[in-house]
Amino acid sequence: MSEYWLLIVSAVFVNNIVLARYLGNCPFLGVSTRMDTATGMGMAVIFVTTLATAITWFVRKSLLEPMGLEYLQTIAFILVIATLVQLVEMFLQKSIPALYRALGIFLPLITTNCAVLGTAVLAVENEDFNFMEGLVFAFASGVGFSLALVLLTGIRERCAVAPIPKHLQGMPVGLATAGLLALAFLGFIGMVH
Amino acid sequence: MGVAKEFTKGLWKEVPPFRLVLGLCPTLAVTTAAENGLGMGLATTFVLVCSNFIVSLLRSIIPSKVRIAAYIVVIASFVVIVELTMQAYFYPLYKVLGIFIPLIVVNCIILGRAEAFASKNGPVLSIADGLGMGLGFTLSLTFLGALRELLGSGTIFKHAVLGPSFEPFAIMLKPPGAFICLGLILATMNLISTRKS
Amino acid sequence: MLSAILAIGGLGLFAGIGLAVASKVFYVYVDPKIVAVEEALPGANCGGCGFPGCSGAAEAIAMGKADPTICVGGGPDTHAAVAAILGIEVKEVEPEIARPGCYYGPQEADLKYVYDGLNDCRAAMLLNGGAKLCPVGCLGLGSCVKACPFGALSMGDDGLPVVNASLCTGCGTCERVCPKHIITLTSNSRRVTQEYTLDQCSAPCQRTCPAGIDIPAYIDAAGRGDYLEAVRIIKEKNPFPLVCGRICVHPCENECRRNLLDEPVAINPIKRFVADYEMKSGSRIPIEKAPATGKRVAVIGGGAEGLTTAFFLARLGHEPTVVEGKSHLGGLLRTIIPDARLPKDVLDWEIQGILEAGVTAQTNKKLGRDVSIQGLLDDGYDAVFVATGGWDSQMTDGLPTQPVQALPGVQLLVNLTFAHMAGNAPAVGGDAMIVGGGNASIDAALLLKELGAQHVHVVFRSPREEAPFKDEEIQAAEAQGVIFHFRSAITRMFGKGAELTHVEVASLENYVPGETLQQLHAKAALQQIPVQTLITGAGRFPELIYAPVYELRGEGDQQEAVRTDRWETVVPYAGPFAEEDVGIFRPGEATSDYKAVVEAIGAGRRGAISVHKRLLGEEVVAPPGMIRRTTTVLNVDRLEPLSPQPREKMPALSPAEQLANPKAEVELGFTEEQVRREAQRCLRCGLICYRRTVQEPESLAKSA
Amino acid sequence: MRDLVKMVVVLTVICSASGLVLSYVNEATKEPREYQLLKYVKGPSIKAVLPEGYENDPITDKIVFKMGTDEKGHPVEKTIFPAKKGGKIVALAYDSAAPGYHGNIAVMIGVDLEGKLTGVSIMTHTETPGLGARVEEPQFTQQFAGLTLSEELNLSTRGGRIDGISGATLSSNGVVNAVRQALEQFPKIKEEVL
Repeated sequence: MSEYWLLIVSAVFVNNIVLARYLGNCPFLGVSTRMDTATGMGMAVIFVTTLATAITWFVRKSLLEPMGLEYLQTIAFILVIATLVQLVEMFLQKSIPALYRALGIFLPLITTNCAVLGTAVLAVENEDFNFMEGLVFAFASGVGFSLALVLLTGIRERCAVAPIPKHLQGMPVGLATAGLLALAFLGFIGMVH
Repeated sequence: MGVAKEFTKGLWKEVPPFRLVLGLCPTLAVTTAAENGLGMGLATTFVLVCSNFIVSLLRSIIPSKVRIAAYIVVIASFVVIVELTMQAYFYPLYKVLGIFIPLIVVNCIILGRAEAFASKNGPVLSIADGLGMGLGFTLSLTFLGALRELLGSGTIFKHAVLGPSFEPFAIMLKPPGAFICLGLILATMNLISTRKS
Repeated sequence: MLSAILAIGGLGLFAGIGLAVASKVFYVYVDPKIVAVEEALPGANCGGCGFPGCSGAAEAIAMGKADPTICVGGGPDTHAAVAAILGIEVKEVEPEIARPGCYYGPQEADLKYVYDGLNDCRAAMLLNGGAKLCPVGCLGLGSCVKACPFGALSMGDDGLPVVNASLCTGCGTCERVCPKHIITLTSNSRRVTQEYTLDQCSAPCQRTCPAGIDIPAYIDAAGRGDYLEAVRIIKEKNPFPLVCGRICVHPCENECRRNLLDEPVAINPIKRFVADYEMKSGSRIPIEKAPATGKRVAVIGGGAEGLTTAFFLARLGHEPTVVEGKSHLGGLLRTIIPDARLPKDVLDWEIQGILEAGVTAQTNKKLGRDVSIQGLLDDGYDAVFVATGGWDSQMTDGLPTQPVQALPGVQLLVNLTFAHMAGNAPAVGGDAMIVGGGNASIDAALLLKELGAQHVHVVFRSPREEAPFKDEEIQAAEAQGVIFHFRSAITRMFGKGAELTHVEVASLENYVPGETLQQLHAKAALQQIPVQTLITGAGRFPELIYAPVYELRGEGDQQEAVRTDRWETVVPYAGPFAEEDVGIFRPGEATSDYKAVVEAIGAGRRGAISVHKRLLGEEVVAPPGMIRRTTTVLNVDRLEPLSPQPREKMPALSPAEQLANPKAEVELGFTEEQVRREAQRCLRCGLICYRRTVQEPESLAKSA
Repeated sequence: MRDLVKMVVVLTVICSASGLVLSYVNEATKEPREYQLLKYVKGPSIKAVLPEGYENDPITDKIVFKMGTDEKGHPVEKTIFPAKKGGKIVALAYDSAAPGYHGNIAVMIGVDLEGKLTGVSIMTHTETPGLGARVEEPQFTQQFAGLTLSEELNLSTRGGRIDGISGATLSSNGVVNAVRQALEQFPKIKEEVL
């Protein structure tokens, strides 16, 4: 059990997918201006990341590795993720319209969110996790993304009313804020080996 | 005339990571040195040009419902080609760029150009667009990489520039430095743009 | 090589089939109308419609749950486009526009402290309500400007928001973000129905005006030389500027802050000048009106009050008809004000203006003789408003020998007594009730018993111990079967056709002034007492709204409201001068015979608003926080040193000229120069702000 | 229905075409990729363990043959990197692995034709940083040079000549075991190579 906890702490704080691994930066800076969209995006990413990692794990272990086609991993994974996202979107629209209204508009954006593909590649190839570990890692990475996104949004919502020099308004100060946030997360280094 | 326009817009007016604030992950992650930025930029440019070309050729036969999936397959194929080629001939760079090479496939710039430009224009214009955007992206990454390398290691393209008495800002090579450097560049570009107009 | 083709091709096949199957299995019909409507909406997601964003509104509109006109941000063009998509007709909506309600920016106003925090009003508000001493003043940090989705607001040099009227769509986003609620939407209807409340800036003069005219605004307009704008501002509260400009008792001038310095601003003469200016111009300014509602209202009484009610009902989009017993409109204005003070041609011009604003008049139609309440209701009027006036017209008609049934089941005590003296008193069947009447009421109660009433009720506002009788008298009357209701008020009457059936009486035992009937009702049940004859002790009929009762018939979706021949009365909401809010004949306002035309005008406008609310199905109550005579309002009791400037003298006929021509108007009215000078004496007061540096007349003349 | 079929067909065709192209690229880049991989992953270790003075590129001259089977019975490929001087093989480098404290420790050994170790280098491991990971340090790996498969090739606690890392006996022993396993294969390898 404890290794799963370590995995979670590591993925959420120490090697935060956005602030330490540089993944998912476009939505991180793009949707961090309003709290309600930020939480919606966060939830959607957690959901899709976990699902995508689970499926790509099987694609890699049961399809690509036995056939010796590891070099096709990128194309196979992205095809799976793109299809998955679209299927999830259709499924939600039909079966859980309430959830679709809350997350729907974020789903198409997630296809090109490198946090999803990145997490899958990290879990399946680089770290070579077993299935459970991969699932926990993916979930925790999604949580880490949401945490970073919500933190940044909270700060940027307050920044929006602060007197900021004109040329720094918007994205520049958002990036500087993200930098300070990343600096704070550097403090977690060494917590988990 | 049109080709030149499509080409040059990517160099300043719509230069991807700075103006459109797209493709940030590789922009931030691999720009610890000018060389890495250049390599990533060129790899992305290759994929961008090729995928723009193919997508513009296929644009009339792809049904709109599987449009995104089809574009992604095209892009991913070129990414795999880049991946294999780099592994074969530029192994150290391949190692440094690591996971960000497969992630070229989800670089919003590439899918964005495929969707926004190549799917509506002919092959020649699409190539010009891809080339311009790609070069803009490459220059941006190289510039950011050079800046971070200079501040973080005191070198540019591995040539010592600042001399031994310079104490490098190690933080510039870490995520905080990446965010803050990019933020300052954006602010400077805003300043220049308003001065111009 | 084959395995690669098979693997990726297989994945592609799988994905393609998956998507193809899913697009069938999970196919959701999206109404193309929703998409089309959403595209037609502005997409600003301002929330002015009350739905979550434009997509929410689009869905509601397409489903028929909302009207195409709910998009306030888009304006008439959007409404037309949306209606065209849905294939329905678009109803006209009243244009709204944001109005910043503060006149002194942070540089000019008194401050409690210097604020140097986040550049946002809502943040500044957290620090003891903001830096301004004034509790309702604009904080000047521009939250509204940042929030405006249409870019219609900007910050002026004086630190106050400026509205670009051509861009403002009236979406109300600014109103929702302003922590002081000082920037508000205004439309014709909102301005006409406005009462001054504690959470807005008001000057002493305008709070005192019984009609509620925005005095600083019209003086400001007159000072700028925009006389017709001044008339427009006045007519939002008072349709009689010519009349009031001549004969108003102007309580406003008593409260003018200039009293602390020298003499009050000549508020009323300025009003007279701008009104005369309009009359002399020969044409009338256009009167802004709300979109037509199709509701018809009969107003009984063609005096100042009735005409005012009719005028404002017309401005609120209804179709008013004034029913006047005499051959001429104008009531007491015509009968008792001498020509030397109010020339008849001036009065005629003013009344003609009211009629042209959309008021129909029927003269020589006397209530109780030519028309009746139930007759008007049967004619299809949606409400009848009784504004029979200060002095009961029947008394001025000469002594009646037969009491006339003006209102169903209601008689004046004085008429009943006269008829009894003349030996013509009718037999009173059923149950009777007497309201008010002081000492006479016990005698009247016994008279009613004598005339055959079964039960006789006496309703008093005062408690038993304060009643104007000895306790023995009360006990004696009670012994004879008279039922007393002390500390009670009549809140409603119910009837059917020409009959009064019962009366609703509220006990005021636990009543706190300012409470509404509903709040009182929550404390104690209202009593419904069967009564066929109601005698009022006051010398006049109260203002009352007679409205038909609707009954729900049918089941479920088929249910519809059907008009019956039953009716009920609604008491107009009390104005700021009433001491109590509940019931007819409220102390402090309605029981008084109107001493001044401006009070009748105020009551007339509130009557119109009450009818309007009733017709919209809203509760007829005063706006929350309305400033009353008893309300303590922040004010100043001394002024910073200002140079005194004497009040302009009213030019008038000399005594010799008056004798030579007794019908000629004595007061001649200000000249334009006098108005400019006088307007410039105005301190443009707010709650506590006022103009501390008075412009010199010369510079003013230049700028004009 | 028509467009559904079209959807499936187009996607399948594009994917198959992509698979075709990629498999070609894969074939074309296979050789250089393997070379680069060996050069950058094993190259430094090979260089470290072989005696100085060889004249060839051991990676280019690598010798691959099948030797033994794994648990499932599949043949295992063994890659040997020979060092040549004057055209003649003077030493061999090859890798081996044995479990340490946490996971396998992969080592590269260099051995001359007499079976004497010329060097040992740790390629990959997942030992505890600061403890077991110290087996990477030259002070530890240099002790192996010159030893043969004998009692001497053991930790000093077991009567050998190798001083283990204090506090990391299992890790140290893992390295020794990996080296011993490699040397145990030496006679067979020598036979194959020469």
